[in-house]
Amino acid sequence: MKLDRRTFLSIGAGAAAGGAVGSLFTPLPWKLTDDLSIWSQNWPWTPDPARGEVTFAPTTCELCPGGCGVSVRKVKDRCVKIEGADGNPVNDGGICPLGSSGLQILYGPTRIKTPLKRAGKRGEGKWKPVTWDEALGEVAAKLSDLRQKKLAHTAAVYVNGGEGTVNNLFLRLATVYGTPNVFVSRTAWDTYADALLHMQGEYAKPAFDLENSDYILSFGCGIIEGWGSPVRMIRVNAQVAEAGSGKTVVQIEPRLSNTAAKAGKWVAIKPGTEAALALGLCHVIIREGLFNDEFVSTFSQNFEDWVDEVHTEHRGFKRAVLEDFPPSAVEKITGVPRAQVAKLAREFAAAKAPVALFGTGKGEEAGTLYGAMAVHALNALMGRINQAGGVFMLPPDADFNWPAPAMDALAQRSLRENRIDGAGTDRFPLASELPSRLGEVLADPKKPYPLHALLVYAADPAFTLPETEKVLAGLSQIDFVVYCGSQMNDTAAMADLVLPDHTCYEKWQDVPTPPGFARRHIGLTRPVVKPLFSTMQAGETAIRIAKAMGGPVAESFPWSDYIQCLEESMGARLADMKENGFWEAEPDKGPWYTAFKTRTRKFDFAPRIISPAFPDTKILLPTYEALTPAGSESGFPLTLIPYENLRLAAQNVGDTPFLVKTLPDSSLMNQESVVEINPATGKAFGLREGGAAILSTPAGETRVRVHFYPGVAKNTVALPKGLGHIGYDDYLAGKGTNVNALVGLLPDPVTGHNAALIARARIVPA
Amino acid sequence: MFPFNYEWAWDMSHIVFMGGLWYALGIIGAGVTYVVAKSAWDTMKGHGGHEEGHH
Amino acid sequence: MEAAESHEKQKMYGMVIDLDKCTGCGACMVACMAENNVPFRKDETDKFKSITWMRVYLLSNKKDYPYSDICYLPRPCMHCSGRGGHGHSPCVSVCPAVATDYSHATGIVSQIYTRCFGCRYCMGACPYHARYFNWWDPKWPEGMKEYLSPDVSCRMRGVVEKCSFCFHRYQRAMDLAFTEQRTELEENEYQTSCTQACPANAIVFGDLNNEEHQVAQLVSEPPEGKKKFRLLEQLDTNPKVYYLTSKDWVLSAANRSVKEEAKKAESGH
Amino acid sequence: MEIAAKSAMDKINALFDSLTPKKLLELDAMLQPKGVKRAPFWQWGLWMGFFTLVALWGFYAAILCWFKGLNQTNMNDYYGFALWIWADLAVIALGGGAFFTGFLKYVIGKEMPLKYIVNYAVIIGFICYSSALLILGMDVGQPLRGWFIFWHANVHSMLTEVAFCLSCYFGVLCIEYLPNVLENRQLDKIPFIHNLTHNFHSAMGIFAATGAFLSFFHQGSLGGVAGVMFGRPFAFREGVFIWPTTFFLFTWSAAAFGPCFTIMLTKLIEAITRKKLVPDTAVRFLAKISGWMIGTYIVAKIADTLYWAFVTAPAAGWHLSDFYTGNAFYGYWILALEIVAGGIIPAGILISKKGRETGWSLTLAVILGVIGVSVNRWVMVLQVMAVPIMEFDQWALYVPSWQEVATTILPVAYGVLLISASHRYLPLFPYEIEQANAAEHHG
Repeated sequence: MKLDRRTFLSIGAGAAAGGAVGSLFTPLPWKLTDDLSIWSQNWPWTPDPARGEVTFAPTTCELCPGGCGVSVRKVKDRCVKIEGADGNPVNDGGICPLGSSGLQILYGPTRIKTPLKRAGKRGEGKWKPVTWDEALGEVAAKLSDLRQKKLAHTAAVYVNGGEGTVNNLFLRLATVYGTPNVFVSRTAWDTYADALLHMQGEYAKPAFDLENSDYILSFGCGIIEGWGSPVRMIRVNAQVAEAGSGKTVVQIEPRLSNTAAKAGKWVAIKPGTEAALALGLCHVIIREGLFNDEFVSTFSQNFEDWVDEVHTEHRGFKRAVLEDFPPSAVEKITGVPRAQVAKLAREFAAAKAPVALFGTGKGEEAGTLYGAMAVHALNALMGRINQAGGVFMLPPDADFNWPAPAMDALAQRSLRENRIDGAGTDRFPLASELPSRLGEVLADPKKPYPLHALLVYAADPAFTLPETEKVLAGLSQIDFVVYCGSQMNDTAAMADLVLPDHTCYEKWQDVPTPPGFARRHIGLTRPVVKPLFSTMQAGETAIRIAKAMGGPVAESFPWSDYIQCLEESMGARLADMKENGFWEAEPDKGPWYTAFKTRTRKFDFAPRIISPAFPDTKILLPTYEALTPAGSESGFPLTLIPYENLRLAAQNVGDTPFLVKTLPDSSLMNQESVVEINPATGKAFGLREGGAAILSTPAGETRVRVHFYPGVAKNTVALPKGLGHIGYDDYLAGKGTNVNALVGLLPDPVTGHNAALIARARIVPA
Repeated sequence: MFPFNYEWAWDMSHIVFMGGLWYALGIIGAGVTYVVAKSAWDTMKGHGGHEEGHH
Repeated sequence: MEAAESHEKQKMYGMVIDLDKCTGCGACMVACMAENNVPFRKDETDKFKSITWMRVYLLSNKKDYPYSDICYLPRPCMHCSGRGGHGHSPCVSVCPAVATDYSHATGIVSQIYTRCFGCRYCMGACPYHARYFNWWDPKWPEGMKEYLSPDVSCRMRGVVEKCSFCFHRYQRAMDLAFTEQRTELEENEYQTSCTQACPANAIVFGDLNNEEHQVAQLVSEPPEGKKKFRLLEQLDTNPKVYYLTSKDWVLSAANRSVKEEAKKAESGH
Repeated sequence: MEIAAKSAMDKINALFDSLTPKKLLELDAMLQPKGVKRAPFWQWGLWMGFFTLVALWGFYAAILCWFKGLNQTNMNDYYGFALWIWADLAVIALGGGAFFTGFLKYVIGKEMPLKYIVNYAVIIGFICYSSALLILGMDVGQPLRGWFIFWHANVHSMLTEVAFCLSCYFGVLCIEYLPNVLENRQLDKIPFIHNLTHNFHSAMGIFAATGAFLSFFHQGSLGGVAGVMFGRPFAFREGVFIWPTTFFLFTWSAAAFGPCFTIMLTKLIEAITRKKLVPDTAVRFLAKISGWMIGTYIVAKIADTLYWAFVTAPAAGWHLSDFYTGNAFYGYWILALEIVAGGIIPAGILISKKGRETGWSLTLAVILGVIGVSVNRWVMVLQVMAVPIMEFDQWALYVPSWQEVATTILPVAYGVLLISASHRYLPLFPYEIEQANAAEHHG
């Protein structure tokens, strides 16, 4: 037949259509469809975790001082989950959000995997991996060199705490090396310990028997926000919610925190005036004769007025508070209605086992000495010392009976040099060290001498010290900054040399008693997995540095390695620690006549300091001294306070990706911190919910988002504490603002330690 | 969709729903088959061709 | 899906959450993410796209300083059994591909990720926003895949996921029981990750059908001074998560029907 | 066979050798229906070119969504359903003109005057439904598993019902559209195709009836999708047996407003081609039916709304104000827009003889009708998602991303292309052909 184009076209089309239809009768399209869906169910880029035998390995969490026992679930040799260890007296199976996201640290990008040497500009994040021998050699060389030049005192050591073997190895290194410039992160616990030193003649840590207390009076402590040992404190708090428990918590705080919300009563107070309220309560208790007469009359001194050996009249604690702190005066200072002051005092006095707690927020700020003494005086008035449900003394966990350090002449001489921060000098006679002044000192052109080296272990001064800008500027002036720790935190990011530590899932180490815990409790970290990277136990690092320096320094470190040091330091306790994961001992619960180590063996309401620093005797009579942040009321009409909670890790360990994910959009929005402001104030300043704003203080300025929150007082802004990191990874770095960058130093007039994170502020819509 | 799918159950909902479905599909299928077959038959009978317009 | 078999000694797992104890610490959220291989992104502040099987909501009494008060409310999947407890939960009844199903043996609402094709009808139907969509391919930073658990398969982009009451833990417990020739589980043998982690012991988990279990007891008679409620009870979703609170404002801030009654009461007086 | 194949090759070569612009124009003319006037090829080409570009833009967005995932959209966990699903419901409602016209013509037997418009109604339906399927293909997170909805069907899910009826009815639409395609002047010369067309026409009644049956169900089940969500007091409706009232309201509204859309597009294409393509009798007949349908629908809709507002919702603890206040967008105005402006007014106009026979008021009515039903579908999808349910939850508002907008415009462009091509090459409007032939006979 004639095949013209038309017919051809139609046949072609027909064939095409027919083919299309026809193929439906072959398995091809159906098989293809099925295969495609199966592929979509097994996308190679969606991980398929390997199976294996499941085991559980115990260790102790080291991400905060809480000292929780944890149990790590493993699949073959992978850690897959961290859970609270059942039966552990600290956390009994419970765990906090940071602790349960620990594997994101173990396996995460913030881990430091090998010794690193700075390759770019300081803080630029450019590193060159080096071997351990090179790294340790360089540290030893640099330090020895300074020492030879008689500049030992210009090398400083910064650790996160004064307890535990590893901290003390670094402190020992500082001593035998011969530098007076040791810095230990300063917390409210240390301030309370100072109060105990003065009032009871013994430097001891407070142990609060909260489990057995029925009335917990918290002066701003974030009881469920990380004060003390978080899980333990949350459990204590949960007792209150137990139906029919006679227990109550009274929270004294400027802001409606989680603790305030959960407390039986929230007493709203002006920021930084807690001491005044404490003394106001003392006033009422004394005036109404509600105090423990036996304790006060028999076991205390300087309660009544007294006369010293040169016949000078001195006001006793009683007259002082009766004269200076009547509820009316207290109301003026604190904003707490006088009636409520009286009511609180009576409740506190009437309770079976009341106890007063000190330390605002997580207790990460030192606070004032008088503040701590006022709170402790309140406990003392009711005779709550060494009583069930009260406060006990614990010696620091540093009893290792190490041989006395071998001190050569060089060390002895340089140790006599003044500290760079002026602690212990006539200016700050009551302070042994003032880390909070580091930024100010280093920035000061008239500083006594420059620092040539800084060795930091586990702490993160670059993030946690006030006046961040000055601190960072100061750090960059130091020729040689060495960071020893497991994570690339802000300080590590600023270092010249980084000596990576194991994580608490990879090493043997002792974990000191959690702050405020009712008993001595030394935990043990154990290797759950073999160290994943080329890291070294920090204690081992300290020992190796010392040995590399040779001479008397090396002699003071007689141990072959850290493990031996740990074994000898723990002694008999190690057996328990290995068996249960911890060692425990009851605190001294001795009667009052044996309890106090003062000269008179009595509790001292108004201790006097006899020291060359004070030509005329100095008497520490607890009182309230107003803290006045920098800035004019007109220029900065608002008060800036930080807020803290368990989703915001703000110490030497930052938030994990999981933790950042749990942050509500009332804390963080995109990359910006969110400030809480009272709706009335917010509207008055032309702000709107969720809107951007510029928050400025005398110390600095930052862009924030606004959240209207009726839980903060008018003319107050609250900023989340723990954001604004420069170190770590993309999941944390650069998110939000560091509170410390906005607040200036606010020194305790008595000690010089940073009293509080409070600043004057201004906020305008952006 | 088919009795051999594991979701299938011999309950009212399946019988009604799937019944309706297969019924509709049946009609459409049968209809199309009939039309195509008849057209083929007509063509062979020499119907159609080039006349314009429709019946 | 049909409740053909009788409900005799069938398990009905559920939760009781004591809001008085909950501190809003977020441990449940993180423990859940860690247990269930929940992915995370560099910016998680868009809470409308942030996968949190367990989400802690914040309730406020809406009063001004210093009378303001807040309360946290953890919200897992409610594992609704629907009207009359027949398993017709809002989500199960709408899923076109049986990718989510109600187990009458455990009362748990399952989610089959490889079956789900991402139509998101279930998300629209769930009034609790307990269901989350994988808008992105899940990605873990270098090295972090190491901690992923083989008990819970990772979800691919484009499917819906939600709290499973840690069903894999139930399976493990049952396997163990089976090897010991047991058919019944002890109360503590099967606990969800959030329950286990909660530092305040605010979450109690167990079989609501077993009066031995604490959940059943708490539901049948709440502790003195505490009231119990479920979210959106009035919608006949029949959720299996109960809440306890001693604060009246929390009751009305969390629960509309109560609020309605309160209104009526007020107008009555 | 070899010979055939060989000569086939030659022919192909021949064709391509000879495919000069001139030949192309010849081909174009050859394919057009006999005797009708069509725009010059270049003009038509420009028009087609423009809409092809628009379509390509939309297609690019679609590719993004398929390969990068739905993070390309602004949907979120509160807005699982958004612009796309609205577009689906809307086009299917508007495409309802097809089944309803078919239903009237073939089932009720209104041969005259609907034969003048049924082809057009069918092609509009075809476009709407194919678009709906395309959008659904983008909307699901795992398109490759989309077929699970059939294979692992959950017969209790309204969405399953939608999927089945939708795809079946799309099949019917293809069958209804096919004869019109085969009526192309050249194709029609092939005996088999001529017979095929003829037989399809004679059997069309069965198909149309089946299609109508299917349509009643999927239009309804689309309403059911929202109505059965008992967790969503804004959407939930009581009903009969398994079907909530929205089921029936959706079917009814599709039948009522679909013709409005058909008429609107008829007016549009007549305006563009500057030709009378459908006799007024047909349009007016359809308009009248539509008027009465809308009228009755809107009464039912109002009754349903009242019952929901004062019985169903309050029973669950909700007040009407909870749904329409306390947010930046959704207010009572939307209720007025849907029911009064988009329902009562067009019904009034179309029912009155004067109204539907006056050009401007007819146009106004059909436009209002189209808006009305679109708003209804919007409300039943997006406002459902926006309303907070848990006491402590918040209103959620949403703005589509450009990818969503582009992919939603894609079907419009595609529709224009298909209609333009069909109108150029197919006897889409019998009336036009009749006129042309008549003119020829005169000449």
